[in-house]
Amino acid sequence: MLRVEGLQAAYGESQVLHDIAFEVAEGEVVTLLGRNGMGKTTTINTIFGLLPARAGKVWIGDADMTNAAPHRIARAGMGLVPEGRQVFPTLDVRENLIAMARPGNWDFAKVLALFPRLGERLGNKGNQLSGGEQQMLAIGRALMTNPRLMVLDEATEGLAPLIRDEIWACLSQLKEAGESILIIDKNVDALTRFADRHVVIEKGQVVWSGDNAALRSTPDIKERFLHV
Amino acid sequence: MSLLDVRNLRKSYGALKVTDDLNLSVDEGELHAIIGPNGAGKSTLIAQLSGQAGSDGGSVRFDGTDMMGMPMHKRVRAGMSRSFQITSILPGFTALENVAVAAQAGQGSSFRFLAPVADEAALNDAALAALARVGIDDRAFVKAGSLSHGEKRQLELAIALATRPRLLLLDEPLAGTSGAEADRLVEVMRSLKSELTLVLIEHDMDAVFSLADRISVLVYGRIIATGSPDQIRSDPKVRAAYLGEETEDA
Amino acid sequence: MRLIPTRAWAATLLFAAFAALPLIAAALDDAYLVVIATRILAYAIAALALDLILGYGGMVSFGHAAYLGIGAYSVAILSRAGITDLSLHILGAIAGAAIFAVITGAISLRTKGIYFIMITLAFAQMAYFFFVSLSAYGGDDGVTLSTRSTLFGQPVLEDDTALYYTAFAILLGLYLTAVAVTRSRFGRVLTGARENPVRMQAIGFSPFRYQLTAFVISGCMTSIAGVMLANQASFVSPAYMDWHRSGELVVMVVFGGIGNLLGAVAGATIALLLEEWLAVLTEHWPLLFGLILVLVVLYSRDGLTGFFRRRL
Amino acid sequence: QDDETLKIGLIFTLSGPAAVLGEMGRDGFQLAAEQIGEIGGMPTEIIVVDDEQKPDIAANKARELVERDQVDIVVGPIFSNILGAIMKPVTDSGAILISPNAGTSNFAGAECNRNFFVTSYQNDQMHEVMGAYAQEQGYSNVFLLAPNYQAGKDSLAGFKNSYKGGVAGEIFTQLGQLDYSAELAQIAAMQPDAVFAFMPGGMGVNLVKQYRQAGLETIPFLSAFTVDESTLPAQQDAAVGFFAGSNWAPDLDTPENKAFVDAYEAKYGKVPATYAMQAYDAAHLIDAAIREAGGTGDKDALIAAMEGAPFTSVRGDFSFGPNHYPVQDFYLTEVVQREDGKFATSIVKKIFDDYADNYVGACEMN
Amino acid sequence: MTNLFLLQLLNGMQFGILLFLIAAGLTLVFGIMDFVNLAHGVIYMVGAYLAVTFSQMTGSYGLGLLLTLPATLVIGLVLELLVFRKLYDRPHLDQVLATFGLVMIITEGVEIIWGAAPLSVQMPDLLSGSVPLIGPLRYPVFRLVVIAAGLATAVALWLIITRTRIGMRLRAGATNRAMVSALGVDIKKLFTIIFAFGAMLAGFAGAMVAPILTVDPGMGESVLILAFVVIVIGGIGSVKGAFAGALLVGLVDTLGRSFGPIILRSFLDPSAAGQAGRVLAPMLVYILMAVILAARPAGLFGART
Ligand SMILES: Nc1ncnc2c1ncn2[C@@H]1O[C@H](COP(=O)(O)OP(=O)(O)OP(=O)(O)O)[C@@H](O)[C@H]1O
Ligand SMILES: Nc1ncnc2c1ncn2[C@@H]1O[C@H](COP(=O)(O)OP(=O)(O)OP(=O)(O)O)[C@@H](O)[C@H]1O
Ligand SMILES: [Mg+2]
Ligand SMILES: [Mg+2]
Repeated sequence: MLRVEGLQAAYGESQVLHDIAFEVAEGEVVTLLGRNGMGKTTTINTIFGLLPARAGKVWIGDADMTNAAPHRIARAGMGLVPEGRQVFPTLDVRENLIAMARPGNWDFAKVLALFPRLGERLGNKGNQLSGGEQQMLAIGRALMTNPRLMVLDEATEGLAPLIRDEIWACLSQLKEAGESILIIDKNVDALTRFADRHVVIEKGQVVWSGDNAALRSTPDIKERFLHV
Repeated sequence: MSLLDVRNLRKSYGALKVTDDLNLSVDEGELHAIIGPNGAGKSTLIAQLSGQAGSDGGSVRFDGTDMMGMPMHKRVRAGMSRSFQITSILPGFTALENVAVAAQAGQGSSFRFLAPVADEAALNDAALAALARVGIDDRAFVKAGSLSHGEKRQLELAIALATRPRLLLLDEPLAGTSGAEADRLVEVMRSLKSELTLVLIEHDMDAVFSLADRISVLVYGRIIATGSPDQIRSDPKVRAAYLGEETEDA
Repeated sequence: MRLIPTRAWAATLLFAAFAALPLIAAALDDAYLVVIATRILAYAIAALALDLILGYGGMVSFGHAAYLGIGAYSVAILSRAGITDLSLHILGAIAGAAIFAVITGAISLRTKGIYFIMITLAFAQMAYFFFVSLSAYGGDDGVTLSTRSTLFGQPVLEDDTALYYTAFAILLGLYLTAVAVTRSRFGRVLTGARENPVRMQAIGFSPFRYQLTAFVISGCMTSIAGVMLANQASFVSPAYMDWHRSGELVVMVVFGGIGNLLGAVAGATIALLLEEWLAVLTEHWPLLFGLILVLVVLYSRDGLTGFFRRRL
Repeated sequence: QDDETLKIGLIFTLSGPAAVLGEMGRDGFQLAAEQIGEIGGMPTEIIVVDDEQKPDIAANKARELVERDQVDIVVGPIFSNILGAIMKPVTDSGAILISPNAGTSNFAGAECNRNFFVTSYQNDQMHEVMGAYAQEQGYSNVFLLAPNYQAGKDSLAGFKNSYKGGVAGEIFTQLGQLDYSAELAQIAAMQPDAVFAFMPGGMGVNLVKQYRQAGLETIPFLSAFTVDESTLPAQQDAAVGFFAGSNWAPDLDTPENKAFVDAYEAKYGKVPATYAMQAYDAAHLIDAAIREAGGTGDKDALIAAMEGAPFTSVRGDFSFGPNHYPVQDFYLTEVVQREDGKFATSIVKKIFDDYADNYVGACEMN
Repeated sequence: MTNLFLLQLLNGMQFGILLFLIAAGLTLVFGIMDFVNLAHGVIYMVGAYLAVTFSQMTGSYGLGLLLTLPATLVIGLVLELLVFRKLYDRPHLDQVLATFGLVMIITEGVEIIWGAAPLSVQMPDLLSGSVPLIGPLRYPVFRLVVIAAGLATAVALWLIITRTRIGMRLRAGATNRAMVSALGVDIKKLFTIIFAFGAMLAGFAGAMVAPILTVDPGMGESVLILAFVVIVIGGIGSVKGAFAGALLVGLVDTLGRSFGPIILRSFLDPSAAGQAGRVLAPMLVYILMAVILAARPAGLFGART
C-alpha cells in the first residue's frame, strides 16, 4: 500500500530526515515510534507532499508519488489526521466533516455515531471546541475521506481515557475491514494490542523495525529508543 | 488553608452551561488534579481562573484577594500562571527568548528603551535554567516555531515556570510528549510540588494518580467528586463518566 | 545573529553616502540633488517610524500620513503665530502627534490585522478632511511658507545644504535610537505582543500599554518628518495626509523589507530615487515602477533586504 | 546659463484621473511650439514634467526645472492648489511663471507677482458669467451644487457675486462623489428655476449622466467646468443643451481660432477644450514677447513686453490687467452635437465684454 | 418631506447595493479567500473600459456586457497564474505591495490603451428613461436594473459561500491551504478558478456602472477604499456582513448628506451648522467605520480576527 525508500527532507538548510525506509502492506497496522523531535511528523509531511523530499521515493500502491501534490496523494487513498488537530477554525463541525468528504463506507451519520459529542456541537466553529473535541473532529474528518490508508499523527492527544479506548476499538475495526493504518502515538502499550509492525525513528533515521512480537519480546528496544 | 477558592463560578456559551455553579478550593502546597471527559469545561475553567475568559457569575479568590474582573496580566503578576492546552508560544522568538521574556515580566519594569535586553545575564540565566529543567536546553537557540510538537509542549511548561508563580495552572502539559519526555515532565512536576501549588489537568491517568494529592472530577461544568487518588479511582460514578477501563492498564 | 554585523556594515555605508551627498552634488555642480535628497531623508524618517510599529509591533498603520500632516501644519500654524524656531516646531509637532496618537491609538488597538489597518485609515481620513476644511490655512489649497524654520533664532535653514544636514542628523539620531529601542526590554515585549498577544498576557504583560506607547513614539517620529517636509517644500497642504501617502509609506517599508529599520530607510530612498529616475526615462514610469514592485515581491521574501541577506 | 537657447518648462498633471486636462494643456502648447518653430526666434528646448496633482511633488519638480534645468519660463499648472505650491520656488528663482489655467484670487490681488502671468481667467469669472446669465434670465430660485473644497466654495461665492435672486438650495457634495441620487432627488422635489453646478472632471460626468437619467433635463443646467470638451466624450448626448460659462468655445469666430481648432483636431483627433487654447495662447505670448524684448537676457524687458500682450489671442480681444491677469470677453456656451458627430460647446451669446477680475484693485505690483 | 425621506431611503439602499455590486468580487477574494487585493479596483475599471469598447464594437450595450464577462475572467486567470498564486502563503503586506504594483501597471496600461479622457457607454433606450415615483419624483430605470443585479449577485454569492462544498473548501483553504490539499482537494485549481470568478465579478460591476458613472483612469481607485470599508464594517469573511456593510454605508452616506444639515441646524445656528456639516459630511463614512470597529473590533458579522 505504502512504501518509502531512502527518504530525505529538510526545513530550509537544516536536514531533518536522513534515511527513512519502511513499508505498510495492505491491511497492515504500522507504528512510527521515536522521541520528540526525531522526525516522525516530518516523515508524514514528506509522504504527503507537504514538504519536498530531497531524495528517496514514496510509492503508493504501484504508483511513484514522490513529491506529488498533496491532493493527488490523498486521492490515491491516504487519509491524514495531522499533528495538532488543524481543524478548520472558520468552518463549523458539520462543514469540517463534509467539505472534503469522499463517498464510501464512512459517512456523516457513522462519524457522529462514533463521536456523539460532535453531534451535540454541530453548530460550533472549529475553534469553539475543546481540545479533545477538535481531536475527534480531525479523526472524523479523515474518516469522511474514506481512505484505504489512515495516517494518524498523535491522534489521541488530549482525549479522555474512555474516548481513547473507543478510538482503539475503531482502529481495530478498520483493520479488520482491511484498511491499512500508519500511526504515531505515545500510548505504545495500547498500540501493541493491534499493531502488526513498528518502526523506530531516531534523528531522522530508521534505527529499528520489527513486528509486534519482536517489540514485546525485546523490552530494551523501548528502553533504548523511547526512554532516556 | 486554601490558596485558591472558587465559589459558584458560572459561564455559558449561549444555551450551553460550560461552567455550572462550580466550587473548588485548592490548598497551599498541594497538587490538585482536575480530570473529566472531553468538553467537560476544564480548559474553560482555567481560562476563567486566569482571566482569559470572562465569567457570568461567582467568585474567584486567590490568597484572599478577589480576582474577578482583574485582567489576565495582573493575575499573573499576583502569582497565578498557566500553560495552554493548545500550544501558545512566540514562534518567531528562539526558545530562550520565549522563556527570557517570561522571566522579564517578573523582574522590574519593561519600559526600558535603550539597554539591549539580549545582554541581560539575569534573564538569560533564568531562562536557560527553566529550559534545562524541562529538558530542552540544547534547543535554546532554535526558533520556537521550528521546534517539534513535543518540544513545543516542553517549552510551554518552561515559559509558565519562568514567571515564578505561586500557583501554576497546567492544562494537559503531557499531551503530545511521549516516553522519555513525558517521564521527565512528570519528574519536573513532582519536584515542583515542594515549591508551589499546582492545578493539573491531564488525561494521562498514570501521571495523575502518581502525582496528585487530591483529584476533582469535572463533568458538564460541575465538580462531581473530590478526593484522594484512591477515593477517586474507586468511585463508580467517576469510572462510568470518565475512566472506563483505563485504570486496569496502569 | 550573523545578521547584525552585516546590518551595521550596510547602515554605515548608507549613512556615509548620505553624509557625503552634498559634496558629491557640489562636485557634479548639481545643487538640486540636495533638494531631492532632503525630501528622501524626510520620508526615510517617516518610513523608519512606521517600521518601528509595523515591523516590530505588527501594527500596520494605514494612517501615518496624518502625522506627516500634523508635523507640516505645526510649522505653518506656529510660524504664523510668530514662533519660528525649528526646535519649537518639532516640539509642537510632537505634542500634536502625541495627542492624536494617544486618542486614535487607544481606540484602534482594540482591533487587529486588517481591521487595524482600516481604522487607522479612518482616523487619518478624518484628520485629512479636518485640514481640508481649515479655510484659514487655505483649505485643500494649502499655504505657502514665506520662510523656513529658524535654527536657534538664525535663518540658516534657508540654505539647502544646512537643511539637508539638519534632516540627516535627525534621521541618524532617530535611527540609532530606534535600533536601541528594538533591542531593549521594551522592544522585546513589543515584538512578543506581535507574535502572540495572548501568550504575552499569560506571562504578565499588558500588550496594550506597550503597543500604545510604540504607536505614540512612531507617530511623534513621523511628525518630525512632516516638519522637515514642510521646510523642504516651503509649502503645507492636506495633500501630505492623503491616504495615498499613507499607502506609499507602507509600500516603502515593505519594499525595503520590514522589521529591520535599515530596510525602511533604504526602501524610502530607493523608491523615491526610482520614481525620480524612471520619470526622466519615460512618461509611463508607473508601469515600470509597478513592475519592479511586483518582481521584488515575487523574487524576495523580505523586500530589498531579502536580496542582500541571501548574498551576504 | 546659456542665453542662446530658450528653455521652457511645462508642468502639468499628466497622471491620475485628471490627466486629460494636463494632456490638453501640454498638447496645446506643443502644437503652438511646433507651428512657431523657434519660439521668440531662439532655438527652443521644452521640458515636460508631471506634477501628479500632488502639491509637494509639484513644488519639487518646479524647483528642479528652475534650478537644475535652469529654464527661463515655466508654463503650468492646471490646478489651483498646484499653483500655490510652485509659485514661490519658480518666481523666487527669477524665472517667469505663466499659468495657462489656474488663476487664484490671492495672486490676482494682494499677492500678485511681477514674474507671474495668467493666460486663462481669474477663477471666479467663469462662475460670475453664469450668475450674470441667471440674473439676466430673471431666475428667482436657483439650486447650487459644488464639491466641498476650497474651489467649490469660491465657485458658489463667484456665482452669487453676480446673481442676486433666491437660492433654492445649496449643497456641497463630497470630492469624488460617485452617486448623486440624493442631490437629484432634492432638486426634483424643489423644482427650481435652474441648477448651477461646478463639478469638474469625473464628478461632472457622473452628475450630468445621472441628471439626465433622473429625467430632470427640463430644469436648465448652468455650469462651469462641468461640461467642456474634456468631459463631453464621456457625457455625450446626456449633456446636449446644458449651459456653461466660458472665455471661449471651439466655434468662436476668429481666423486664428479656426486655424487653431482645425490644427488641433487634425493632430490629436479630439476637440480642444479651453485648457488647450489657453496653453496655445501662452506659447504665442512667449513668442511675441521675446521677439519684442529681443531675447531672454533682460528679464525686465521681457516682462514689460509680456505686459503688452503683443500677440493675437485666438480669443480675439485680449489684454493683461495690471495684475497680469487677462481682460477679456466671456460667453454663455451650450453643448451641441456637431455635424461630424462630435460633441462640443458652442457660443450662445456674449455675457461680459472686456471683463477684468475683482481683485485687481488689491494688487500693488512693484 | 416624508416622500422625500422615503425616496432618500430608497436612494441610500440603491447606493448601498451599488457598492455591494462593486465590492462583490473583493468579498470573494479578500473576504473569503483572505487575500488583500488592492488591484480589485483596477480590474473593475478594466471591466468598465472593456464594456465601452465592446459596446462600441458590437453597437449594443448588452452584447458589450456579455463579452466583458469572459474577458475579465481571462484577465483574472492570467493575473492569478502570473502573480497571485505565488502570494497566497505570503504575509498580507507582501500582497499589499505586489497588488499595489499591479495597480500602477494596470492604471498606466489603461491610460496607454484608452487614453486619459473619460469615456462612456450608451445604454439601451429601453433602460435609459425614468419612471414616475411620487409627485414630481422619478426614478431612473437603469437604477432598478442595477439594484436587481446587485441583489442577484448577493444572493448567488451567499449561496455559493455558505451552502456549497466549494464555499466550504474556499473558507477552509483561506485558513489552512496545506490541510485542504492533504485531504484531497486541488486547492491551487480551486483558488485559480475562484480568483478568476472574482475578477469577473469586478468586471461585471464595472460594466454595470459604465452607463451611469464616468469611465476614467481614476474610477478604480475611487471605489477601492469604499469597497474595503464595506467589507471590513460587515466583518471579513461574511457575505451577509458585506451586504449589510454596503447598505449601511449607502444609507448613512445618503441620508447624512441629505438630512445631516437639517439635523445639525436643529441644535446649532445656521452658519455654524453649515460649517459643521461641511466638515463632517466627508468624514461620515469613516466615522461610521471607526465607531463600528471600536464597538465591534471584528466588524458586524465577523468572527475571524
Ligand atoms: N467559543 C465557544 N463557543 C461555544 N462553545 C464553546 C466555545 N468554546 C468552548 N466551547 C464548548 O465548551 C465546552 C467546554 O470546553 P473546554 O475546552 O473547557 O473543555 P475541556 O474540558 O478542556 O475538554 P478537553 O479535555 O477536550 O480539552 C466544549 O464542549 C466546547 O465545545
Ligand atoms: N517548520 C519547521 N522548521 C524547521 N524545523 C522544523 C520544523 N518542524 C520541525 N522541525 C524540526 O525537525 C525535527 C523533527 O521534527 P518532527 O516534528 O518531525 O518531530 P517528531 O518526531 O514528530 O516529534 P514530536 O514527537 O515532538 O512531534 C525537529 O528537530 C524540529 O525542530
Ligand atoms: Mg510530531
Ligand atoms: Mg481542554
